[in-house]
Amino acid sequence: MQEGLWIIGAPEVTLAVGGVLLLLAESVTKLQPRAVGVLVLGVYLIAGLCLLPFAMSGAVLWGGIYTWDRFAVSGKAFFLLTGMLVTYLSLEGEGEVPAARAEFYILPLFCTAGMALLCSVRDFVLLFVALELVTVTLLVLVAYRRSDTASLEAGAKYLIVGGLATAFLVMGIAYLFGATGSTQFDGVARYAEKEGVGPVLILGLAFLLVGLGFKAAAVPFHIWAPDVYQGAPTPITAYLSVGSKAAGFVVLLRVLLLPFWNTDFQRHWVPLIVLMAAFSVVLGNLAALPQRNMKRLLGYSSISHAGFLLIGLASHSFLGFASMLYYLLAYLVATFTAFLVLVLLEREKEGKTITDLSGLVQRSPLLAWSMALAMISLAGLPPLMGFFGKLLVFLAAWESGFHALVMIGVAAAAAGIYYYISVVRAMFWSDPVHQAPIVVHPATQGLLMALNVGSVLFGFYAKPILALAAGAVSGIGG
Amino acid sequence: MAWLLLLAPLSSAFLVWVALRRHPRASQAVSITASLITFLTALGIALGRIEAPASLAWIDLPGLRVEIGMTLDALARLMLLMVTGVAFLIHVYSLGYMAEDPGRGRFFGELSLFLASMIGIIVATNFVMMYIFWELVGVSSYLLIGFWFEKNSAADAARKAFLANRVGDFGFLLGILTFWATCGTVAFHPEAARALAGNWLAPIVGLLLFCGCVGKSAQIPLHVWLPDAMEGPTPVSALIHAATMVAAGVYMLCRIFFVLELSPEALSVIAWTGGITALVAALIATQQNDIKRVLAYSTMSQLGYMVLAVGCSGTTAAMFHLTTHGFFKALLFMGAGSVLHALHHEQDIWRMGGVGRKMPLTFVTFGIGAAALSGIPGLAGFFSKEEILQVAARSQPVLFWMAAFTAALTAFYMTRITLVAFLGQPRTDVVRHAKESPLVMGLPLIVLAGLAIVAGYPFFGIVRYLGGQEAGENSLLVPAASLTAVILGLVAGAIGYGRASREPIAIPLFQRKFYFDEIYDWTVLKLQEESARLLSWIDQWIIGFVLVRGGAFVVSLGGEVLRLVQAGNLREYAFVFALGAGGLLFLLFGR
Amino acid sequence: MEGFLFWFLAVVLLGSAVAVVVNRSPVASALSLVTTILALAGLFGLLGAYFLAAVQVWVYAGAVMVLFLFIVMLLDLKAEEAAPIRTLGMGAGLLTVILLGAGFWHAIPASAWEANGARAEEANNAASIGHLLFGAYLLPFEAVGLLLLVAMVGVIVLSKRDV
Amino acid sequence: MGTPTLGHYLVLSGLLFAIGLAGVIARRDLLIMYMCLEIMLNAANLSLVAFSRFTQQVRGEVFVFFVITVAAVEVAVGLALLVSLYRMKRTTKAEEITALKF
Repeated sequence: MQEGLWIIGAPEVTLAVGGVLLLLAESVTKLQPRAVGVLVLGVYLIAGLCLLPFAMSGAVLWGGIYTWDRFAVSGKAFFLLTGMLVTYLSLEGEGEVPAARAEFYILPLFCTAGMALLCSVRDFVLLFVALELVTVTLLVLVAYRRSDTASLEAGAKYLIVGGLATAFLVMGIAYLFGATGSTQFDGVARYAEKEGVGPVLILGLAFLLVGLGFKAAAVPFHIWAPDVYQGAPTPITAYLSVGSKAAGFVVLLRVLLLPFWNTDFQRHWVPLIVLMAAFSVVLGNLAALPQRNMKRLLGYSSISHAGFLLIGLASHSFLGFASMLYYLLAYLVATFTAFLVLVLLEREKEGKTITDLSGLVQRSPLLAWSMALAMISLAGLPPLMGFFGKLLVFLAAWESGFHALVMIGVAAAAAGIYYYISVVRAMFWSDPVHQAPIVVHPATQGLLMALNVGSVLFGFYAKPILALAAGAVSGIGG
Repeated sequence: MAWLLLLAPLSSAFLVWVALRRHPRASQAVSITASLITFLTALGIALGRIEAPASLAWIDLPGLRVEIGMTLDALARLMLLMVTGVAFLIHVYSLGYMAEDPGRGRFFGELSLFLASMIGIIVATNFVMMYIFWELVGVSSYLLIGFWFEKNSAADAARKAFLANRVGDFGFLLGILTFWATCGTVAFHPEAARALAGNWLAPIVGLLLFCGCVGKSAQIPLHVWLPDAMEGPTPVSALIHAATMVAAGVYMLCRIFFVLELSPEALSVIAWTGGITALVAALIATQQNDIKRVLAYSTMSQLGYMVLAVGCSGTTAAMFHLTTHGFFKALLFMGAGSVLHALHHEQDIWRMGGVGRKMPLTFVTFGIGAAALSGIPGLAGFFSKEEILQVAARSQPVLFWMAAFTAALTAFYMTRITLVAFLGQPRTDVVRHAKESPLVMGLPLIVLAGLAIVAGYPFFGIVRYLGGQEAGENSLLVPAASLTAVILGLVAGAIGYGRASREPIAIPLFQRKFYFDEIYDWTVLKLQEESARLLSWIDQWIIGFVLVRGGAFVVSLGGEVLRLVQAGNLREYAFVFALGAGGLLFLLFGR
Repeated sequence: MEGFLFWFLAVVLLGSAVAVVVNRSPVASALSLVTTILALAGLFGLLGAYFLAAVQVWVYAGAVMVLFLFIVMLLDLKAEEAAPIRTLGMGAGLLTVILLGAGFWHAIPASAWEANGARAEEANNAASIGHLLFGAYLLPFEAVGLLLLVAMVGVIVLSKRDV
Repeated sequence: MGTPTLGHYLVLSGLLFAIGLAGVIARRDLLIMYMCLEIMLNAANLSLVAFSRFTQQVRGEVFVFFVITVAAVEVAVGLALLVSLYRMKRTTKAEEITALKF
């Protein structure tokens, strides 16, 4: 790729420029918020199209702080998809959003830009700044419904715990810089190769893990997640559970694969990741059992999924990383299906608890079936993507020798089935609490069908996704 | 071409699910066509007209390559033919049986899904592919058993089946993982298992894999789901309990025999599990009054026979019995279904009586099935049971005598239900007004009755197809003992129930099914109580201590602690976060 | 001289930081924080980072802390009641301080205690920072620009009275 | 009192960090908790500047520049949020903002 040409292809640039233009346009011309939302979808599309011609190129730019490889491209595509679905959710759940709504559509553009930037980082300074761009934007979005105390409370909790994570992150970067004299990933890797791994470096690694564990919502840095998920506007909850988590994992992959790939480092971080994974799957699944509030339930479920993703990471093998990426996509599809249904129900002023879902199949079979498929996929039952994701992650971890971890994972997944199935049971086997049938816009019907079919199809026919994932992983390595 | 086997039912299921759920006629047509296509394809394969296709790479990553392909050896071809044939007949039969059910569109869709997953198990070339379809069979049988989900009992039965199977599958998955970790491949290749030969892991792998069979083929102690699964529509009972799902476990054992044969210990555990299951289930069957439950327990007992045969290294005998059993058990279930259809779902045999005169066709075919199951010479069941007894006599004499006794019991309880239900005087008005079922239900009965008669003879060629009998001396003791057993059973049944209008014998232990359900319920209840206590403990102490509400004990520890661990309080959140970070540091530096 | 200044500033720094934590009155806490920041700016100067020391005073003490004080006054926050913060909270806090402090102490390599080496004599501090900022780190710099925009929009969105 | 070494600065910064963390845990007012977060960030900055001097790399100071900016941004947004919260609930005490819980 030509030096400089990347500006055309990079989604972060397109999204940022689009966002600024839309802000200007909206303040000058009094655009309808809905129109802004549709325009935002357009911006995502344009960004995706611009990305296409550069999909196969590779380069390291900006004096080594920014890299463009297949992993970066796949990640950017993933986040574009996430952003697009979030905007669609926001459009569908319009009633939930208060006045000054247009910004509610525009701000996620900047957040997605930050996530896209994170896919390419090769330098700790850039990592920090991009991560903060994501965190601060999400903070504003979480607290967006400022006449709703729950939203504000969620914002306050995100603010404080997020602030803690930031402080640890900065401290970690400080130590890494101090030990190696470089802020670039390969600088750290080179130093560790030459001088060995000293305590300061390990301290830096630990603090970095704290900061990123917060993003990924993994135990023990998970506490904020259920509260914030419950309080935030629903589209933003979806954004947090997919986008923010994926951002955490993308950065974890980048960081653990380049600067910390050294076996001396692995000796330190692999056991930590194993422990975090085990605790996450167990705590997430157990704590979700008694939940009745859907968003909170999905919050705990997302903690458990962080655990499953960490199992893939813990196996620190090619297979593990590739299956982790596959799992992320499976998680995206299922989570967005679930949240889309929730948003549609919220429009009817319900959908907060499992009871609200009772008898959904009689009111709208499509919604009920979509939700059921999403739950089954999250629970990890065949033949949906979620099942293959779990299977692959377990296979990878087993091969790397983490037998106990896999057994804990399998047992936790089995326990998790219980609460997912209780959602399904409410929808199919209980009498409806509300009666009115739900009208679903044809476009949304199409989207739901597409998500459902994708979940089944890419479960059975996993090869292309896996090939993509494998290509992406092979792109990262030093 | 061979891919049609999987594609036809899959696309039928997909089509019904996406578009045709509300159009029962269309979904019936689609689903029956699909099952006909699979049957014809299986026929083509069996006749050698259709070759096995090349495998496709399904997962191709460094370190893990899983192929999706088709094994079409004799074992698979026989099983395919039997499964698709019976499934096709069941589809046709369902046209009549489900004619008035408003949800039959969905029913046929689920049947197609089930058929597809079953075929997947049969043709699987490796453990991963088998596991995927294995789980899929579990899910689709869950859907089918719970088809009438409005009934609470059906929903409960479906859940029970699902849970029991999950327990088995957990072991199965661990077995697969261990196999993969030791052998480095997941393919079904005898050479692949070489790494296991002489390895101390061999019996463990074998037994873990056997766990899957215990769940699916309803062996003790995971059998409890099978009788309850009778809550599903009768064609489902026929499909699940006769030819397919429960047989999948036995088929799997035969398929992975190259692993099992590496460890004699595992084999003898398998043989004993099978023998005990056969005996216990037969004992229970003698005292059940629900016609479908009797059949369910008899299925369990026959499956025990097959597992016993595998445990005695008699895979041919097991597959032979599996096939003939598939025919006559499907026949029996459909016959029973035909009776239930006519009697408005009356299932108690003591409230029938004299059905034979009202429904001659059903009676004759059911009688043939019962005779075949009892092992009356000349019918299919006799030949295949004989094989199993021979195998058992050669390697496990104790089990042979148990099996022979079971054979007597089998003849006894089959005589019992035939006599009580079909002969004598009608005991209720419903029976007096019963009419023969429609021809669409009758035809499959006739076809299966024919098969139940001829399938066992050497000229039918099942054994030859499987590559001949296991080598070994056939002792004369076996036919003598089994004939005596059958005659004893028949006579005892005839004497006990020839003129009875009430149950003459009452053995509570058998009636209550050896109290398995009670024991499990009690255990589960205890478990639930304990886990509820554990959960509330976690809730109170771990979660409560760390981030949620305090309980009374917190008060006793002091109001100060209580204030520290307030619900939803950010301060504790920060504290937990810091503890987490401290924990990381401790793990890194404390060692 | 450097040694004396260091110890003086360190004591002020830690003392005022502790004061932020233990003061009951929010105003007093905020003022202690200003002191902390000023002491830190002094340490920056001691380390030769004059430009950063200036930025610290301007941005932190000048802008951020004034904002804090302003909000404290605006919300008219009352002093916290004595009991809870004095005992258990403090206990947990103290524990954290000790644990983390010990961790840091343990992690710092012995070589760090000898490293009183020469100052980075890249004579003009501000100039070299500027060069890096608009050279190697131009991309993060632009991203921070975007972040400021987001913050601006965010503040408006979060605090503007309903229209 | 000899010349302070890198170790002195690091311990100082570590203590400052821990004090900040302790403050976040111990204080009940969100605003004060937030001030303590600022202390933690400043502790990190001190480490960075010290490292920057002793490794002769200006890059650390550039990073401090970024950290200060980002901190200012977070303060602006965070305070706006807290003001909105105060408007709705008339409090910024952590234990009175506990509607969302297990």
